[in-house]
Amino acid sequence: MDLFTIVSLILITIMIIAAIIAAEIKDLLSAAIASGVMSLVVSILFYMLQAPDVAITEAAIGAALSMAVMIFGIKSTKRWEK
Amino acid sequence: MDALTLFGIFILLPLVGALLSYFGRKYAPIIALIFVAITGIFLYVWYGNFGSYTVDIGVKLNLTFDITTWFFMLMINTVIFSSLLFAVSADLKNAGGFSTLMLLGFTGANGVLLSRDFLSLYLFWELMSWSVYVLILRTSGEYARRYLLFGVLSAYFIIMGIGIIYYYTGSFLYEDALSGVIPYYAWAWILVFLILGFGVKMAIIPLHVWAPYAYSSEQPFVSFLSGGLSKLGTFGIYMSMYSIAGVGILDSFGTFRGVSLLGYPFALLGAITAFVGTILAIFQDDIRKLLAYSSIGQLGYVMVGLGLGTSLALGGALFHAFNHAFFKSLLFLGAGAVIYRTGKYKISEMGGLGYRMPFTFLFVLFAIFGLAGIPLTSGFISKWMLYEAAIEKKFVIIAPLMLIASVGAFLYSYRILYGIFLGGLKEEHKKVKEAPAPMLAAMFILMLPLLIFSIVPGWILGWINDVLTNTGLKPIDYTQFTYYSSIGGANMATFWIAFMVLFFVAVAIFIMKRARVVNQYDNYFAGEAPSSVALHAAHNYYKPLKDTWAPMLKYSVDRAYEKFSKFFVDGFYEIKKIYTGNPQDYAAYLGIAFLIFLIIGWWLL
Amino acid sequence: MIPYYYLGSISLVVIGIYIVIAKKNLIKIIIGLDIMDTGVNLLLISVGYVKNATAPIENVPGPYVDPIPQALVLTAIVIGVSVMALALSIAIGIYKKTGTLELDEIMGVEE
Amino acid sequence: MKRVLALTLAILLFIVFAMAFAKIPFGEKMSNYPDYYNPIENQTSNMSLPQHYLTYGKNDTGATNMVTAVVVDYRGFDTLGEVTVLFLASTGVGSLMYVEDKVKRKVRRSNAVVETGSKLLFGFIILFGAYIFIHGHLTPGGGFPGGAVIASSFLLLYLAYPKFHAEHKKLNVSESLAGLTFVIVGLLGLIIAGYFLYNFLPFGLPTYLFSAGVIPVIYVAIGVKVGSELTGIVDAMMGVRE
Repeated sequence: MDLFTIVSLILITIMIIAAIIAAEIKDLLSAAIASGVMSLVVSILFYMLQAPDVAITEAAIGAALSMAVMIFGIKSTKRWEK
Repeated sequence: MDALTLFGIFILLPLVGALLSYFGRKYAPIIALIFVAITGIFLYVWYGNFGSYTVDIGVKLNLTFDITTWFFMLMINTVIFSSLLFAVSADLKNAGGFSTLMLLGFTGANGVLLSRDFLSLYLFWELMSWSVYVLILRTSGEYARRYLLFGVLSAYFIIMGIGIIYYYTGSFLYEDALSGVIPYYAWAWILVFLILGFGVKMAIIPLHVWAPYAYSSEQPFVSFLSGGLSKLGTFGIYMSMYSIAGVGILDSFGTFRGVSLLGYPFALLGAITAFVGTILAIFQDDIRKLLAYSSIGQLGYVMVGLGLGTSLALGGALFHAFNHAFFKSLLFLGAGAVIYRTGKYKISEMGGLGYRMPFTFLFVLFAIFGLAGIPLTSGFISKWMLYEAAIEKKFVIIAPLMLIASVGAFLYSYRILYGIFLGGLKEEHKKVKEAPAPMLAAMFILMLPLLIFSIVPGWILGWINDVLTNTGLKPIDYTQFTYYSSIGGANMATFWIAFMVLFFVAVAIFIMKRARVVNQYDNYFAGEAPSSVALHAAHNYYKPLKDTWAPMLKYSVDRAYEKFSKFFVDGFYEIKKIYTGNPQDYAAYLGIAFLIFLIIGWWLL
Repeated sequence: MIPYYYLGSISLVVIGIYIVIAKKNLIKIIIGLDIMDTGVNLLLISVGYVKNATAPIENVPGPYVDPIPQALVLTAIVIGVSVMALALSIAIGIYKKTGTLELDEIMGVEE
Repeated sequence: MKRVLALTLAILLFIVFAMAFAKIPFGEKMSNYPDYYNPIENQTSNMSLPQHYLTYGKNDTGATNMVTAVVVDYRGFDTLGEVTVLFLASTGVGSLMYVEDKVKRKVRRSNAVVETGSKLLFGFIILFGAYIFIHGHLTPGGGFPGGAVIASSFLLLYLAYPKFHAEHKKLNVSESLAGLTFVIVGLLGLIIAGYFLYNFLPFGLPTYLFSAGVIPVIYVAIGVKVGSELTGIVDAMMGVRE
């Protein structure tokens, strides 16, 4: 087991946990932030998979813009899921 | 005559006529009539100029003009001419559209007959089929849908047959299909598909369901459809079985008493069609439906001849098709004239019209003689040829079925005669006038050949002989008044002399006052009739016979199709319930579909 | 043995499908779609990966990873966020009309 | 009930997907095709598409970054379509979020540290974004990431200054100009060489800034376009504030 594998496994675990949190949490704001965390982790994974272009894009969009847009959306509607 | 002239006269000219007559308003049928007449004249002039042609108008159209084409075009031309003549005074709504569509159908029919490759055959077939669809649509959408369903089925069958031929030869030309590339087991599929496809137009059972409805639309059109266009089915089957495949290939499937095993089932189907069509025709009260079932039955005879495939049978089939074109169009036109004058469709609501419309009565009488195969009319000879062809081969199912059907034809013919033209005249029909002159002229044109060819069948047998030899079959043995077969034949001259003698004897007896005129009141009610009751017994006309047949009549192809369709409709209503309107359900379906596809894919790999 | 990258991206996709089918909140569904999108992107990139290879930039020598999935994903991410914004704005519009984000309540209001 | 069904479906799908993808190798060398005739190189070859791009990409396009070569040159027309999708999405957001009666929401002012910091950072982030898309053909990055970075710099301003408002007119102008540049460059290629988006400028030396013909031009246009569109989306989603 080399470093690549270990780091990948850790990051993938974090990513899946973030996705599950985003799926199950009743607070939509937290869900949006969890999905942002997931995107950030995925952008690191992209970098590890030798795709720097995609990593930059994902970091800028998935982690910042997408989350921001989602939060604005939640702000103008409701925060809590029933 | 070159290829372009041929194409121009028989295809382009009717198309131009179709375009022009659309703007003709009331006079549209007359304009159409002129164009049909021009084609007819050229058809007459060009008899004998036979050969194959290729027209290059961007696409290559391979045309052939031979005696078979000519023979069928003669029928269709005459029938459409008289139909349009009838339509001149029929006060149709939107006569322009009617004439246009009739001419389009005529163009399609000409194209089907003239074409020498399957592609143009199919294209013209569709042109014909769709114009018929729109013509039926003028009367009723329901009828048109029924026709459309079977028309599309027919097109599918034909294109499947053509596709198999193309798969083996890589060409659409008829000659290439002849070249022997296609193995005989493929021919079985090709022929079955083509015969079923063309058989839809001939309305053989169980593909006849559209016919009673389609034949209930406007009379002049129905006359053309039954008399003219249904012959295209005959032509198609004749061409595909004997001209393209040939007797050699048909016999390679094995023979049964000298008849190909592929042809025999279709002959049997034809006999059953003749029988069932006749039985159903007997019990119809609607004159249009009666004639429709009669038409189905008569084309069953033709199918028998086509299936048997001996020279005598084929000659009989072509002759009967020829006769049917005339007498059935005449009957439809006669019925149309009666309907035009009275506005009624039911036989039981008419009666006694023979006194008011004597000429119509006369023409219809002759047509009925031909239809029933009474000796003296050409219908007798053609039917006799078919019987002899079946008896010659000792087919103990086909021949009796045809004979019984012939008796049945008497029964329904009598129903037409009695129910419409004889019996007591109804009060409201007292002022009915004779049909207008164009209608009478149209019927007269159709009646003449029936008389002429009954005395001298030799003329038409000559053409039929040419058709048979052109296809490569043995000719029939005939003279001007007689034809011979291995078990007899028929001599029309003898019949005519016998008829003349008997006729004059009857006239002599009549003149000598031996015949006593019986008052109708005595006849019906033993001299005690209440004056208010119309003396007409057409209601429940063949009730005892119908009661006898009742157990059989409950089986119906119509109802079988309806049950079949109801099954699907109910099934689809069940399936419709899965559309709940909730997008999440659709997402779930998508997931399930994914699951199924992946499992199938994983299993396949 | 299934590579762990594939497992991770498949589980993202499956979590997204689960959210879309099971959750009733519109914004939650949009988050689910976003998660699915990310999973598919990760899957594409990991399919194109080659061991001990470098990014397809020719200043560096050596074997390169597959550039085509990267080119695909590059545009897919940008389009993904804009489509998500479109979906969100539709959800906001629905909220303004019906006062709720729960799918079953919206369907009830519509009827 | 529905939850259980969905969970079952999800687990089943997971198993089936996993079974399907277990057959695809991970991290192995790109495999060769059987020999086929390649009409462009006029020789038989057994290269798969990515191998072809990696082998001939530098000569074909002059770009060093192969991802850029694929996005802008080989698949330039697709990119035009994708930019159009982006444009349509941002237009849709704008029109859906448009409100007739502008109800202004009160937003709390953020503290001085954030304001000053964002002022300071804004320029650097913009510069970084511009760097990314100008050097798209040489280094990792390009129009799409660069545009996203520029949009995120504007997002910073939106977060720090409640009253900040990007002017729609300016956004529209920059976006339209960028789109126009893309199309005009494509049409010029059509006029000059007969192919839409033909790379008609000289390639220059590889690894230099002015190289790879029209690729930098188009990528700058894409960067500006993506940046302004994403800023527009953020602006629309923010709503009207006070």
